[in-house]
Amino acid sequence: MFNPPYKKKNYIDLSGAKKNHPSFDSREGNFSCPSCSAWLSEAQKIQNNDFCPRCSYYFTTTAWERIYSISDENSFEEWDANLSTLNPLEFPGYEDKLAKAKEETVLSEAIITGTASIGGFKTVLAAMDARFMMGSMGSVVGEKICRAMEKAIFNSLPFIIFCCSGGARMQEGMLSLMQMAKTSAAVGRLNDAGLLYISILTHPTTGGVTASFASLADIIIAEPGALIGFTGPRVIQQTLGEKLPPGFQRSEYLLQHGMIDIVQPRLEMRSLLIRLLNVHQGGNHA
Amino acid sequence: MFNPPYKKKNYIDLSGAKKNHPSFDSREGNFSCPSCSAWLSEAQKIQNNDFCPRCSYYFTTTAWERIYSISDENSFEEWDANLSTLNPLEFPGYEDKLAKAKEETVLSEAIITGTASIGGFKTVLAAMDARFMMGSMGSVVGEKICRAMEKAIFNSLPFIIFCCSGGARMQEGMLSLMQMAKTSAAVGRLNDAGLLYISILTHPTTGGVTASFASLADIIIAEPGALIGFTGPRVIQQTLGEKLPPGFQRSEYLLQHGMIDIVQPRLEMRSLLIRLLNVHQGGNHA
Amino acid sequence: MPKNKFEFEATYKLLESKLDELKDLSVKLDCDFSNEIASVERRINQLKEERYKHLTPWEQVLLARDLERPMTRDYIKLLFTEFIELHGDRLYGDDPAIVGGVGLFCGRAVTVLGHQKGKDTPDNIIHNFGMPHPEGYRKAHRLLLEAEKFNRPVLTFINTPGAYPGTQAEERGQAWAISQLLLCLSKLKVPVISVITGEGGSGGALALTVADRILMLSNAVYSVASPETCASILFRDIKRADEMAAALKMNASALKEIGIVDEVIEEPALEPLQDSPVFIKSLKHSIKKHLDSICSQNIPELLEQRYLRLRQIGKFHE
Amino acid sequence: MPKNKFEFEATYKLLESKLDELKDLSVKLDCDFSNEIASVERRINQLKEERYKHLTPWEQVLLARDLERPMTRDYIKLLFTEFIELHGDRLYGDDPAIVGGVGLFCGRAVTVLGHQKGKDTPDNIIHNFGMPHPEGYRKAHRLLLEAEKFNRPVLTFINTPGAYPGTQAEERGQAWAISQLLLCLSKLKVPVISVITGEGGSGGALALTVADRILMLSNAVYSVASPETCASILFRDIKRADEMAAALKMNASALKEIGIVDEVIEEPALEPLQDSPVFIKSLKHSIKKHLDSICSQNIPELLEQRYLRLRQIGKFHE
Ligand SMILES: [Zn+2]
Ligand SMILES: [Zn+2]
Repeated sequence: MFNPPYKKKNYIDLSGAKKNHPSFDSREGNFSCPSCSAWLSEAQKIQNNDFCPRCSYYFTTTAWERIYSISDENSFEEWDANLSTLNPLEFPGYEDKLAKAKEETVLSEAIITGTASIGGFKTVLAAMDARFMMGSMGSVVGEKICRAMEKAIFNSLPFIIFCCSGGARMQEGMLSLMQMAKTSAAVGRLNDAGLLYISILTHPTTGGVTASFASLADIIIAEPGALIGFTGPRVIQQTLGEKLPPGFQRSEYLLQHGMIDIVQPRLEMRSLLIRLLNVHQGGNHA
Repeated sequence: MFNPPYKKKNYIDLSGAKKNHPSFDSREGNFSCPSCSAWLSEAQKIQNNDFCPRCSYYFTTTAWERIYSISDENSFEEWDANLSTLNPLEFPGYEDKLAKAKEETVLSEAIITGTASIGGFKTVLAAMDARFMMGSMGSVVGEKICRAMEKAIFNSLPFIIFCCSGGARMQEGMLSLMQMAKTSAAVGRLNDAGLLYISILTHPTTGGVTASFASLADIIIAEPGALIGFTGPRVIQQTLGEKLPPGFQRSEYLLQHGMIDIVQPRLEMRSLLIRLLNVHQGGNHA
Repeated sequence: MPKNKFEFEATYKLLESKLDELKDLSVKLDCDFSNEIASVERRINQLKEERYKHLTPWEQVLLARDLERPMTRDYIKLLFTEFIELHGDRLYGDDPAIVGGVGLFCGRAVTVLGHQKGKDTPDNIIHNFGMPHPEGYRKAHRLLLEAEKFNRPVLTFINTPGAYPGTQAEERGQAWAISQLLLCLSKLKVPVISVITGEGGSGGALALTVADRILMLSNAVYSVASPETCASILFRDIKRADEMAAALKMNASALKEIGIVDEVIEEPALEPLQDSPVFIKSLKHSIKKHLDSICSQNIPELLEQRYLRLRQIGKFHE
Repeated sequence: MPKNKFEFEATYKLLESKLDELKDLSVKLDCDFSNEIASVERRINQLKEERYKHLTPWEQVLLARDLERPMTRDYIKLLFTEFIELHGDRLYGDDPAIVGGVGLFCGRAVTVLGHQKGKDTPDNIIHNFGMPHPEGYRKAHRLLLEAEKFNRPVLTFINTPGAYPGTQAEERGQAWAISQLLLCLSKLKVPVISVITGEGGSGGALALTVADRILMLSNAVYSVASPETCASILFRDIKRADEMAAALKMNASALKEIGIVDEVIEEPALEPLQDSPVFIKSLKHSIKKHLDSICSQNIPELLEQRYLRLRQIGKFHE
C-alpha cells in the first residue's frame, strides 16, 4: 500500500467547512455511502476517517485535500486565487449564495488551479470542490481551467484535474453553458500541443462538466463508486419514469460500458499518477 | 421515375452467363427473393425482367449491366482487362475453378474497373460480379481496385464501386486476406487527396470486402433487401446457434443500425449518383 | 403563467371569431360592411403585432417551442436548391432527432445538420421530441469530418429541448458524445454557421452551436437549462418557471447583447414563418452574407477567431 | 487427423510414463539405473525435438491454438518493465478479448495491443475465446490515435480465432470496426510492429497486423480462414481440415517465404515458451532490433514504405 509522503497540514482552517460538508445523498446529518448505499451518521463518518465502514469507500473530500493527497510536499503553487464571480445576469439570490459558499468553504470558487510536482514530475494540477455551490461550472471555473490549460501548453506540462460537479451554474445562464464549449476548445489546444491530459472523476461528476473537459482526457480515471453521468439519476427517473439498472452511472458501470480507463481507489491514486507520468515521459524520470 | 438514357446493348454475349447466373439462395433453378423471400422460377424471373413480382426487388445482375445502368452511353472505358489470376499457393482445383468461371462469365476476374461519365460527370467506376467465384477478392480484385483508386487520385476523379462479394478468396490464402489491408490503405490515399468515394452495396456483400474498402466510403448506398455483413447468416446460426432477428443483415436493418447512408432502388441509382456528384462538385456541372 | 401559446393568443382568437361572425352576417343580410370589416381587421392585427412585440419571457419560451414553427427539414426545403440526407453514425444507429446531409445553398455545397422535432405527437415520437441520443451527435461528428475532408462549409439549425435524458443514452455515453462534438467543432477546418430557430436547450443544443457565426430568430430562445428545470432545481417549484424564463435572459436580444449571438433575424408577427417570403428572404440573405464573409477568410485565422470567440466568454473580476 | 495436440504427443507421453515407472522401480529395488535413465531421457527428448521439427501443417495449427502457450498478458509481463492497462472504446463498451495499454519496453514508452484468450474454459468465456466484438477494435482504434498523439511506437500481439461471428457483433458493425482499423493503421504516424504469437485467424487478426514489421513465432499460424471453415466452404466437409491446413500455407516459414512475415522467432521444442529464457531473450532482442531500426526512420518515409509493403502483395499476370 502506498504511503503518502506528507502529513495533512492545516494549510487553511477547514473546521468551518467540515461542518457544512455537503453530501449529495444526505438527509438530516446522515450520509449514504455512494458505493454500497450504507447509511452512517456524521459522527461515524468522522470516526472512520471519511471511509465507509462497510465497503471502504472514501467520501467526498475537499479540493485542498485532493491536492495534498497526490502532490509532493510543499510543491503546490496556486494560480488565479483571486478570480471571483460577478452576477452578470443579476440573477436573484446569486450573490447571497456566493457569499455563503465563500464563507463556508474559505474558497473563492469551486476550483483550485496551480502547479505541483507529483513524484518529482512537474504538472499543472486542478481540483474542483463540491462544497462550493455543488461544484457547478460558471465563468470563473471555466476561466481558471482554460488559463491552467494554456499555462500547461506554455510550459509543456501534463494537465491533471480532479472533477466533481453538479453541472452548469444556472445563475450565470448562457455564460455558464458556454464554459463547456470554452473548456472543450482549450482541450483541443492541449491535444495539438501533444500534452498528456488526465482527468479523475470523483463523486459526483455530472452535467456540463462531464459533457465537456472531464470526458475529453487522454486517460480517464474514476474513484470507485462515484456517480458519473450527463443527466442525474433523479431527473431520469422523474422525467421518464425509467427504472434505473443496478449500479447505473457508477464508476464500475462506466468502465464496463467503455467510458473510462481505470477505476482506482483514492489511496492508490498518487502511485498510479506517478506511473502514468513516468511512462508518458518515456521512462525518463524528471 | 428515372429513364436510363441508353439501351441495353449486346456488348458481349451474356447468354451463356445468364444460364449460369448464380443465386445465393437458389435451389434447383428456383430463386428466393432476397428482399421478401418469395420463391420464383428461372422462367418467372426472366419474364419479370429480373424484378421480384411480389416486392419489385431487382435480382443480382452482372457487372456489365451495372456499368451500363448508370453510365452515360458509350462513355465507359475499361482498364486492366487482361489482369488475371495465378495459382500462387498451388491450391488444389483452383485453376479448374478459374477456367470454369472465366468461361461461364466471359470475364477475366470478379471485377471490372475503368472510367465512365455519369450524367456528364467524369468518374472512376468499378463493378464486382457475383457470378465469378462468388465475387471473392483475390490478388487480381485487390490489385484492380488499387490501380483504379490510384488513377482516380492521379486524375482527381470521384471513385464509385458496386460491391458484391462472398468475401476473401480462400484459394489464394494470405495473399487474398492481405487485399483487405491493401485496398483499405488505398482508400486512405483517396481520403488524403480529398476525393469523393461512393460504394454501393448489393446482394450479397459479406466477409473481407465488407470489412475493407466497401465500408470505408464517404457515402455508402445499398440496394433494398441486400444481404450485407461480415459473417454470413448461416455461419452465425451454425457456429453459435444464435437465432437471427427478422431482417437481420439486410440493407434496411443496416440503415437503422447506422452503417449505411441511403437505401436506393436500382432504377433510381443513376439519378441519385448524379445528384451526389453535382453537390460534391459544388453545383458546378462538369 | 400560461401553459401554451394559445392562452396569450386567446384575445385575438376571440376578436377574430367575432369578425368572422360579422362577415357571415354581412353576407347573409346582403349589406356591405367591407370598409368596417377591413378596419377592424387592421386594428386586430395592430393589437396583435403590438402584443407580439411585448411578449413576456415565458411567452417567448412558449412561442419558441411552438410545433407550428418550421423545423430543420422545413428550413432545408425553404433555403436549399438541393439536399440529400445522409444517415447513421457507422457505430450503432441512426438518430431521427438529428437530420444531416449535403446540399446546395445559393449555389454553394454545404453540409447541413439540425435537430428535428415532429409536427404532431406521432411524428414527435419518431423524432424523440428533437432530443438526440449519442448516435445523433456521433452522426453529426462523422458528417462534420466529411465536411472537413471536402472543404465544405457547415450550417446547423438548432431546435431541441436538450439531449435525451434516458438510461440508454447515459449507457452509450451521452456526455462523451457531446464533449467530443464540442471539441470537434472548435477545431473543424471549415466555416461553421449556426441558426437558432426555436428552442435552444442546454448542452444538447450547444453541441451543434460551436460556430463562427450564430444567428438567432427573434422568437427563439437559448438557455443553460429550461426554465422548468431551473425552477425545479433552485426552488423545487416548477410553477416558478416563468420567473426563471426572465432571470435566465434567454431571448435573442439578451443574447445578442452579451455577444453570444451575432445577428437576430426578425420574425413577422402576423404570418407563419414558412409563409412569409420577406422572412425567408431575410434569413437566406443573412446566412449568405455571413457565409460569404467567413468563406473568404483563411482557415488558421478563422480557427483562431473561433477559439477567441469562445475563450472570451465569461464575467468575473480579479 | 488428431483433434488436439495431445494426440500427436501421445507417444512421448507413453515413453515418459514408462521412464517414470523405471525410476520408481529403481528406487524401490534400490539399484542404480541413473545412467540408463539419463540415456533414455536424452533419447526421448531427441525424438521429441525431431518430431516437433516435422510437424504436419495440421499439427502446427493445433500447437498454435494451445492454451498453454503464453497469451498477450504473459508477453507483456515477460517483455515489459511497466504496463498500465487502459480500457474502453468511449462509445459502447470494453472488450476483454483485446488488451490495450501503455508500457515501457527496453526503456521506451510504447502502446501495446493484443488479442487475449483465456487459460481455461471459464477464463476463455470471460475473454470470449479471444474473439473481439466491434468494441475491441474500437478500443484499439482509440488507443492507436493516442499513440499517434504522443508519438509512441505500437506493439501488437496477435492470437485470435477471428472476429466474433455473432448477431450483436454484426449489429454494431463488425465489418466497419475492422475496416476503419485497417485504414487507421495504414496511415498511423508512428512505427508499428506486430508479433503473431499463436493463431492468426482471418480479418479479426489482420485488423491488428497492419505494421512496419511482422514477426512470427515458429509454431504460430496465420491464415485467410481457419482450415475448418475452408474445408466446410470448399468441400462441405470439416474432416478435410488437415488437407486445408496444408493447402493454405499458413505456417511461419511459408509466410516468411512470400514476404508477409519479416522474421520467424524460433521456439524451443522441449520447454514451455514462458519458461525459456533463451526464447524470451531472442524475442525481446528481435523486437528491439526492428523497433530501433524503424524508429530511426522519418515518418513520411516510414508511411510510404508501409503503403508499398501492402501495395505489392498479390500474384497475377497481365
Ligand atoms: Zn460503503
Ligand atoms: Zn420479393
